[in-house]
Amino acid sequence: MNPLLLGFDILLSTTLLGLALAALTSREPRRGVILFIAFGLLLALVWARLRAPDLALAEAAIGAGLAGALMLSAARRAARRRQ
Amino acid sequence: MFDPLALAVALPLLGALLVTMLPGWSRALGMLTALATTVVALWLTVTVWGGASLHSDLGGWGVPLGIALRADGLAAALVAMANLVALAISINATGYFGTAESSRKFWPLWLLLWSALNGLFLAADLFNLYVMLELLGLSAAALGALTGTREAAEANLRYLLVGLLGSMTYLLGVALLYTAYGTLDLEQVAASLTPGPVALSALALMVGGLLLKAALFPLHFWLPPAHANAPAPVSAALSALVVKAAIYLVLRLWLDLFDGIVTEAAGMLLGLLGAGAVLWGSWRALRAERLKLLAAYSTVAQVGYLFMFLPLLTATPDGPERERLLTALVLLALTHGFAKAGFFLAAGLVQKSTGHDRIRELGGAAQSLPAATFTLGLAGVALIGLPPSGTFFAKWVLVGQAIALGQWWWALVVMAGTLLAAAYVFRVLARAFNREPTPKCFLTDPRTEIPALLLAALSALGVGLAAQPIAVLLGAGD
Amino acid sequence: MKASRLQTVLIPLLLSAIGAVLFWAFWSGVTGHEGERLAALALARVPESGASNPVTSVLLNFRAYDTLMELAVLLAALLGIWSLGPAAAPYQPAALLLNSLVSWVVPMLIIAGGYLLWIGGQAPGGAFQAGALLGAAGVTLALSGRPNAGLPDESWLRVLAALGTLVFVLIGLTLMFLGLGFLTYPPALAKALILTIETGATLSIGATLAAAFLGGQPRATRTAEP
Amino acid sequence: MSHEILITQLLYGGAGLLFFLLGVWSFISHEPLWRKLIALNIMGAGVFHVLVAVAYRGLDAPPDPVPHALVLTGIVVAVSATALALAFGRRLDREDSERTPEVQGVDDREDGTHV
Amino acid sequence: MNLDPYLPLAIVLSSALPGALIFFLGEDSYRLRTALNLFGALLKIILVGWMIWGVFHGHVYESRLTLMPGLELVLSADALSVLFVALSTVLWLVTTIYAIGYLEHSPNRSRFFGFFSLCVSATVGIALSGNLMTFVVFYEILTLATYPLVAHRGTPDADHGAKVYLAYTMSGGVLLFVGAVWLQTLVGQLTFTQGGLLGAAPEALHGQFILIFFLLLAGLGVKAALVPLHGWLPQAMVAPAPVSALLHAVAVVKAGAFGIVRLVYDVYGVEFADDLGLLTVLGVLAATTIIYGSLKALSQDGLKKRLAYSTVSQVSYIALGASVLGPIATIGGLVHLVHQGIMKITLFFCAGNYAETLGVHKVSEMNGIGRRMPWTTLAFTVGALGMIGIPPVAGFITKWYLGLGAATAGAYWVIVVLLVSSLLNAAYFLPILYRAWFRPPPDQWPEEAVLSKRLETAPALLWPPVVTALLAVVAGLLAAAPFSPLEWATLIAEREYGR
Repeated sequence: MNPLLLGFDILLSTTLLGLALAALTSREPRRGVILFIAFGLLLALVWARLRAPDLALAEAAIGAGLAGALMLSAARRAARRRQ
Repeated sequence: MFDPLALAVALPLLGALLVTMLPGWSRALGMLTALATTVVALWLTVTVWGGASLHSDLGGWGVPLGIALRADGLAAALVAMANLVALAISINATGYFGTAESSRKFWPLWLLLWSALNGLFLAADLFNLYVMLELLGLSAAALGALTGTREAAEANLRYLLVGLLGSMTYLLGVALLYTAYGTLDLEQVAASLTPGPVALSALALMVGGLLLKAALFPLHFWLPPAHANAPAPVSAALSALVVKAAIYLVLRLWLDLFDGIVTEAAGMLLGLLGAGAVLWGSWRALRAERLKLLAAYSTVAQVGYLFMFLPLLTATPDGPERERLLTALVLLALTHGFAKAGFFLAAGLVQKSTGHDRIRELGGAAQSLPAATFTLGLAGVALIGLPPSGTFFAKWVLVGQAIALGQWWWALVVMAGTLLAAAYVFRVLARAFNREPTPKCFLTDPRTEIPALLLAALSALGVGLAAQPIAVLLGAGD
Repeated sequence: MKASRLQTVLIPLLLSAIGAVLFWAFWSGVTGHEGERLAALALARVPESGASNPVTSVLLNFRAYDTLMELAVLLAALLGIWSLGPAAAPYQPAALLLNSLVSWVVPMLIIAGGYLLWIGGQAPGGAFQAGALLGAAGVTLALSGRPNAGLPDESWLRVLAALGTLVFVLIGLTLMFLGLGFLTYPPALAKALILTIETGATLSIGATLAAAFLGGQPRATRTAEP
Repeated sequence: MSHEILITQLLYGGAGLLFFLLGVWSFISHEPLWRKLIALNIMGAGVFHVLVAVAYRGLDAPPDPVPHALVLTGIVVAVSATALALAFGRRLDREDSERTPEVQGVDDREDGTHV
Repeated sequence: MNLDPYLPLAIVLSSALPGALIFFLGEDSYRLRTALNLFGALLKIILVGWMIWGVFHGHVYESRLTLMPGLELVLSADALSVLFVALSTVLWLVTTIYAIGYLEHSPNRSRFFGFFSLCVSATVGIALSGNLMTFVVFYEILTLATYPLVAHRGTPDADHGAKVYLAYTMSGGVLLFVGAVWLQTLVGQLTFTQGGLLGAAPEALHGQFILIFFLLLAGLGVKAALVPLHGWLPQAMVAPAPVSALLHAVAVVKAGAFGIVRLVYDVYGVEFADDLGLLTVLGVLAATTIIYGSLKALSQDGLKKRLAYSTVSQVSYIALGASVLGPIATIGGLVHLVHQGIMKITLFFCAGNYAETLGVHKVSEMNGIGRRMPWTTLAFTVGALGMIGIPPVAGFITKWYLGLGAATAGAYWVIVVLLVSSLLNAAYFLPILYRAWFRPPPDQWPEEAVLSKRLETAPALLWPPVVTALLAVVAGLLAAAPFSPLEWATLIAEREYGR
């Protein structure tokens, strides 16, 4: 087992986990959604590492990109209403 | 050459696509699809009834690589019920959604829902079931919001979210099963499943996720507002079919996939929740102020009865008793499907003609709409469980087996539930008997009334007496 | 208050316990499974499937039925969105600089989408990724102030959204009527059929995603779209 | 199965389970629609992550394509559901703003003014 | 082709199908509705006649529908069912004619006659039930079919009465249901068997059998109006007169009493029931009901209420007959099934005539009514005398056999009950007769209507009570003739006691 790879894996997973937690605990809509998009993009990276380039593409474009764009416009409305 | 299994799913899908593309023709194309699909579904049922359980490898790859469709007796019975009810709802909808605009919105979503229902009943692949569940959930939520009121949007958003939570949970269970057993085919997994942490977790996740969708007490909170605020034909479909699909899936998993994994304690837990559902749902139905809310809570209660069969099924060894129990369970599910659909359609008629559905103020409406009142009465007979409805015989078997197994407390729940059901049904019917002017004719709007009446009549008079052929059908799949 | 405090403690506790069981189950699932799962079988039959990218083989041949129904889910979502009301008012037209950027980005996205669709048979890519790029092009247009995200008016949009699924299901049914079975491609035609289906699906996915982004039934167009 | 694959699968699969659980927690505990949707999407991502991890068969062997196809399907289904739920949310917001005049101006129709 | 298996079903359907059609008729199709009603009633009489002839000649009629293993719907004809079927069929024809006269001008006629037909179909189904499950099925259908009849008037009173009726009967129905299901789990099948089907059951089950008996008795006792389950009956008096007649004489109350007879003789077996000590309990309940009903009747001024409490009291003679061991008492109880029906229906028809013609609802308003409506009052007199037990009216036969049976069995307290109750019967009926015949009529009746130019009231209202009164006398006079109720009851008793 390559310790460097393992370290990389652990680092990736921890970062992902951190992003997920941050996205889930964020009270501010826009921040939460941006964190979620970041989570999605990093997830795509991880999937590329796991030899799933198709999924990496799809997750980046759809899971992070489109879903993110959709939620961003909703978050903007939510944010404005809170003001 | 003709594959009824694939056709039952593909035809309504095709119809949905055509209706999407040609919204001006939605009513005609929709009805054509409805008729064709029902014919295929009945053909499928008759074939299975004739003794051949159907199987189809889509794509020709065969399991485990490809996806299979399968129809045994249980699936065929539900397909027959669902398609007959769906046909009746379709006919009713041609009258209910009068204007072009709402009709355009209704038909494509409705046909997608129909396709998902058939796909769900016939699916033999665990992941395919997930896709079907999502298609069902999305189209159902969108249909439910067609009333356009704020309440409807709110209730159906909640329904959508809860449904998503349920299907995600289900999907994690599927992922675990694939991890451990390397296949997604239901029968293959079932064959290799052994008791252990994987089986246990998958059981909890999949059944748990589906219970949310099946609205088993106390996870029923989303159902009454969603079903009560939808347009009547949609309420009918939601209560009679969509919830049934989730229950069917629980049953499928319980009996086929996790057979040998499920314990009596697990069955007892679901049975107790079912008992809670019967009592709480019936009580809330009794207190409901609106007719459709009453019907929705009644669904919560009726779902409970179905789950009360599980502890008994788990405790009963294979043999004639178990088959009888299963027949009774299906009998109950079918009867409720017909009855609740008829009830909601009739409630829709009442609501349309009076502009409201407050039970307290129904007096005149009940009198001026004899066919609708009659429908409510007939469906009510089935909901209470009076003979000769299927519910009566199903309860007979349920109580009998409960006593035989020494689990007499289920009998008490059935008694209480029956009396409460009688109370809430007759609370409505009592409004019919006042001194309003006599109606001149029985039918006022045949296109909407006759489907409702036929459904209710089938539930009260047909299904119960046809228990024997249904038992034959259920036995055919084995 | 008391109840909610109880919840804040109880729910994480409960979920941790569930998590422990799940991890145990996952552990035993991963370690207990000696075989290949479906990998070997699927990879072995990729050559017969008409696509050399294994994921495409699974998506559009082995498990094509799933994909068909998934397109139906997408359509259901769009129809649902439409039934909930009209689309939001268009974004304000973007500034000149941004506008010229858009006129670069959008064709790039479309070309990239076409490339992904074409390459999907052999390499990473395929209908969904390509469709997503088309959708992204639509989103970009919408953000730059095009009222309908570059989509045609409603009656054509309906055709476009349903087209991919229609092609898919019609091919499936035709094959059934020919006696091969629903969605059972003859090996010789598999490649062509998959490409046809993917092309239709890409267009529909792109249109559907862009239309979904608009968030409602298209408004009548005020100006002719480019 | 090699050690490396096993550890990778467990590591990423475990992370997937954690995402799922965090998502469930957040879904149950938070009311706003956007938070529920993020929660659902992270739950979904968790399940997908488990599947991708299971599909992994080392750096030299081609991965199992079947879970990959499942995940691809799942991603599209998830985005469809998210879009529909957001349309519901928009609908409710619109009703709110029509009912209570003091929050008028947050109507989504004016979204564009900020761009 | 052998039609025998279809005959019992045909008898049930001969009223059910016309009834179902009537629902769909417009309110104004008077002729068609009347034709359907009479067609059903006459067809049923013909079919029943055919069946009586066949049963007498040893034919076996049985319609059977298997639902699941162990769940069978069976309609079959034995001597006991024929007795009840014949009674309800004949009285239904009369009641239908009466109801047409009584109700054809009030609203919601199609609904009324639809349920009216279903009601008698259910009763006939109860009579022909070949096993306990079938019995429960029709028993519940009867509940369902009678509710709309009780509620028919649509007044708050009717609504309330119907609710009370429903609460009692549904609760009873649930108990009956559970009792029947429980019994089936113990003995496997529930076919009504002459001499009882539990005789060979192991001793260990006796405790459960006793419990089940009380469940079943509670279910049946509600309809049979056994004290303390009788509360609904006086409330249900708000129903139109033909309905009261039907409820009291033909359908509901009779169905309960018939069920008790079935329970004692063909489920438990009279000897086995006696072994378990159940007959004594039943006898005490019946006796209490007889005395209580009569006492309550004394103080009622409303004519129909007085008749209602009289029913409470009289129907329990049937249960009393069943509770005394020995064939003679059995005959007394069984024959009262018929006799009480004929006499009580006469009384209710007459009460309806008084109300409809003169607006007289109370006993205190009946002064001199015999002069205004002599034929009706004559019929009433026959019925009342019969109830008291004065020969040659049929009621005498009942009391004679009951008394003789009690004496044979050594149950002398039964004779005391009979005597006290007869005295009470006289005490609440004779004053009515005195008022009707010997007090001067008032200057003006409460609400007089001219329903006929030549007769005292409309012909469709007048002939039914006259005919039934005549039947009551004939049944008493010709009690020894073949095919008389008494002869038939004797036949049944002989079979039940295996002689």
